[in-house]
Amino acid sequence: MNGGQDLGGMHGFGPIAPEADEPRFHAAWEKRVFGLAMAMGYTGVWNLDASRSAREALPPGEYLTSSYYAIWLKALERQVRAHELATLEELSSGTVSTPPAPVARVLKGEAVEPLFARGFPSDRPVDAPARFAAGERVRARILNPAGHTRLPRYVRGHVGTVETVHGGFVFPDTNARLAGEAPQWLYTVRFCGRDLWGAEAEPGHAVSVNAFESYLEPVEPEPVP
Amino acid sequence: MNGGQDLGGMHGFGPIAPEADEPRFHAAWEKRVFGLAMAMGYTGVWNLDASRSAREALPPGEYLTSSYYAIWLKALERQVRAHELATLEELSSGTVSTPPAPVARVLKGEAVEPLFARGFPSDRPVDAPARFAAGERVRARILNPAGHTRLPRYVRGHVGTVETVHGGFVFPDTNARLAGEAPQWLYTVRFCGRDLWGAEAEPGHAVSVNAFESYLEPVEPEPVP
Amino acid sequence: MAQNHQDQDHHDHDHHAHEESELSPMDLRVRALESVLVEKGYVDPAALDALIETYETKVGPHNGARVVARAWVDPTFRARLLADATPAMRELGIGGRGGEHMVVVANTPETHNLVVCTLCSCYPWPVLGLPPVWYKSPPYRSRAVIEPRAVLGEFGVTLPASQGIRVWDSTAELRYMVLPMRPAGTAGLDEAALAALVTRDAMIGTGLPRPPGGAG
Amino acid sequence: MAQNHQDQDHHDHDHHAHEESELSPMDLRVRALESVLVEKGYVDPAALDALIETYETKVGPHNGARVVARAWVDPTFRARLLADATPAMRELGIGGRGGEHMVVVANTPETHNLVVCTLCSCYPWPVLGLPPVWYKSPPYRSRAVIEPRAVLGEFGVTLPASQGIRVWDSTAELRYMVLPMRPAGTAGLDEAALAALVTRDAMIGTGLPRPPGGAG
Repeated sequence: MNGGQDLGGMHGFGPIAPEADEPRFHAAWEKRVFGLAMAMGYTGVWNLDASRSAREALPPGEYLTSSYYAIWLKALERQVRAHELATLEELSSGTVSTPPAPVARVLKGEAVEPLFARGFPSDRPVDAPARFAAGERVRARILNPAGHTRLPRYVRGHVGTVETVHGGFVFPDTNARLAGEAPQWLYTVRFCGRDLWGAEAEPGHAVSVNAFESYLEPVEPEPVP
Repeated sequence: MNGGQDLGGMHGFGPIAPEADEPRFHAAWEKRVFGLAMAMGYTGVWNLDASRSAREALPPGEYLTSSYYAIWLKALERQVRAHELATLEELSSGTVSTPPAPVARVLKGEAVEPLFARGFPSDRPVDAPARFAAGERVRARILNPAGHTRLPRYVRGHVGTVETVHGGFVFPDTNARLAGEAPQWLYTVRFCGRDLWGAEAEPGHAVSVNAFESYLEPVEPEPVP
Repeated sequence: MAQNHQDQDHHDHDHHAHEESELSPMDLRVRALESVLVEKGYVDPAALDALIETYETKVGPHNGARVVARAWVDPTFRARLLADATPAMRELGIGGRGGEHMVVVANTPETHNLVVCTLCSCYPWPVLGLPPVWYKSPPYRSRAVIEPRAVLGEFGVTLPASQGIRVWDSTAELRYMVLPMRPAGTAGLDEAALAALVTRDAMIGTGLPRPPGGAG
Repeated sequence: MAQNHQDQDHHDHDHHAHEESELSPMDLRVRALESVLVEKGYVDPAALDALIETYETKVGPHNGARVVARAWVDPTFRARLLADATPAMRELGIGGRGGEHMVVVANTPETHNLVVCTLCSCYPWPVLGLPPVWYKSPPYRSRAVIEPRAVLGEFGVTLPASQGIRVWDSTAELRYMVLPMRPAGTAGLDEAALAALVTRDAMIGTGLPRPPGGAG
C-alpha cells in the first residue's frame, strides 16, 4: 500500500538524529511490546508479513507521528482484536471476560533460545524456473495495490539490472493477507540513482531492492540508434 | 518537494467524510487565519507560491495531523518570522516589542472588494515559442526537488498527451523561493489512468495535470513494431 | 444603540470580546498573531473584516449555478464558456481571486469530469466559494486520481461503465468547474429554476444536478 | 532471599511493581494487553522475559564485529562470507531470527555500501542486535536512497567523489551487513583487537572503522 511507511525519497523529515547513548528501549513498556509481538507472532494466528501490513495500515498521519514501538503496539492490538483473540473491552480493562481462542502454538520460555538462535527461514522451493537471469535489464512494474506489497513506490516504472537470483521465497503480498505463502523467485535489482531521481539528483550512487518475480517485467530490447 | 502535501495515489486515509452542514469555518480563529493569510499575501513580502511552499514544508506527520487552517496558521507564523516581520517572542506574547519592517503594500478595507473581484492573474508573456503542441506525446520528467514544485509524484516518468497549450504563466518553483516569476509555457497533459496506476487499477479513467514546460520532455518516436 | 446578541456576533469590531469565556489555545495563538500584525501596520483590521465577510457570506456556489443554468439555456454562451471561461463568466459579473484563469469542462454521456487538487486546495472561489473540508482533506486528495469511481460511489454517484471519468488535478493557477448535463424533464424551467437544480457537488463532479421537482 | 534494588529491576517477575508511581498511559495500555494475552494462555511470561533478555543484553554488534575481524584475517573465510554469508556466520555460532538469509557486502575503494529499510525496520539482528531509533525513523529511511552522500555527511563520513555509493534497501527477508575495508596500520593487531575497531555504524555503512590506537 502507498501508506505512511513507504518513505523512500520523501522530503521534510529533517536531519537524522542519532542519540548519544542509543538505548535499545526507551521505556519499560517498549520492552514488553517487543516481547509480546515476538511471542504472538509465534502463535501462528498471523505471520510477519501480516504484522508489517497491520503496522503500515495505520493512517499515514498517525504512523508518522507515532514512535516505533507505539506503531507495533497499535498494530498488535488491532491484530488481536481482528482475530478475536481478545475484545476491546478486555484490552481496555486488562481483565479477561471471554474464553480464549485456540492458537496453533505457544512460545515457551525454554524454547526461545533454541528457536530464535535457529531462526525462521523464508526460503521455499519454487517449481518453475526463474524468469529473469543475472545481468538482465528489467522494469519494476507499475503496481499500486491497496494491500501489502514490498515494492516501494520509488522504483516502480524504472528500469534496473538483475544482479542476483536468490531462489524462492515466501511472497509477502499474499502471505500478509493470510492467502498463502505462494513462493516466488526473489531477485536483487540494481537501479542507477540518476534513473530513479533524475538528472538533478545527487550523483554517483546506485540503489538496489529485493524484488519478487511478479514485481518485474522484461524490458523490450532497445532499438539500435 | 516530496512532502506530506503530495497525496495523489496514497492509501490509508479512509473514507471521504462530508459534513452534514459543511460550515466554511469551524471556529472563530479559522476566519481570522484566512483573513490574515489573504492580507499578508498582499503585502508583497512573499507570494502565493511561497505560502504553499511554507505549508508543505511542515514535517509530513505534522502536515497530515493538522487541520487545514492550522496548516495555514503554522505556515504564516513561519513566514512572518522568517521575513523578520515579527519575533517569536512577539508572536508568543501578542505584544509588539520591535519596530515594524517595511512592506510594499497594505491591503486597505475599502480595497478588498475591487481587488478581489478583479483577482490577481498569473499569466505572463513568454518570448520563446511553445516547445510542445496539442496532441503531442510527452513524458513528465523525473524530478525530485527538495523545494517547491507543482509536478506531483504520481505522474513523474509517465507519458501523456498534450491537450492544451495555455500560454505563459508564473513558474511556481522559482517564484516560491522568491527567485523570480520566470514564466513558462503551461500545458494540460492527459494521462491514461492505467498508465499511471497499472493494469490492476480501476479501469476507465484519465487524469490530467497542468504542467509547466520544464516539467516535460519529448518522447522519442516509438519504433514501428 | 441597542444591540442584541446576534448583532454583536456579526458586527462588533472587537470580534473576540464575547468569546472570552471559551478561548481555546488556537484562539489565543491566532489572536496574538493578529494583534502583532495589526499593531505593526501590516494588516488593516477593516480588510480582515471585508475578506471574511466576502468569503463567508457573498461568494458561493449560487454563482456557479447561475453560470451552469445560463449555459443550459443559451448555446452561444455555452460555446463561449467552454472556449474561454473567464471572460464568459465576466458577462455574468463573476470572477476574481481564485478564478483568474477558469476552465469549464462539460460532462457528456461518454465522459464525466471530476476536479481535485492533490497538492493543496485549489478551487474556483468565484463560482463555488471556499471549499468544504472534505475537498481539502487527504482522503479525497489521495483517492480522486487513483480510484475516482470508488470515490464517486461514496458520494452516491454510480456511473455506467461506458462513461469514462476524466479527473482534473489543479496543479497550476487554472481553476476548473464542471458543467453537468442538463437533467431530463427540465424543458419548461426558466433559468432561475434550473440554477436551483445545480448543486455545488455537481460543479466539482462529485455529484449530479437534482432532478426537477425533487424533494430539493 | 535478600534482594537489592538492582536485583529487583532485573529479576522480579512482577516487572511493573516498582514503577507503580510513574506509570504512563502507555505503560497502563501495554500492561492491560500483556495481562489479557498471558491470562488467555497465548503468551508465556517466561518467553517474554527470555525474548527481552536475549535482545536487550545478548545479541548486539559485538557479533558482527567478530565476523568482520575474522574476514579481515582469514581470506578463505572472507570468500565464504561474501559468497554465502549465512553458513559462514554459523561457523562463528552466529545466526537466527532476523538473519536467516544474510548477505555481506564488501566496501572497496570504488564502492561504499549503505544499508537501509525504507519500508519498515529490517535489520540483521544476529550480527547487529536491535536497530537504533534513527535507523527506524523517517529521516534516515526517506533520505538514504535519494541523497546517501548527504546522509553520510551527517554521520561525519565524507567519501571521495570517485567512490560510488551502493544503497541496499532491505525490501525482502535478506539482511545486509557491510564488510568495511580494513583500516591502514592494523597489520600487527590480532582478531580481538581488530574487532574492537569495528563499530556498529561501520557495518550499516553510516560509519567507518575506528583507526588503530585512536581514542576509542
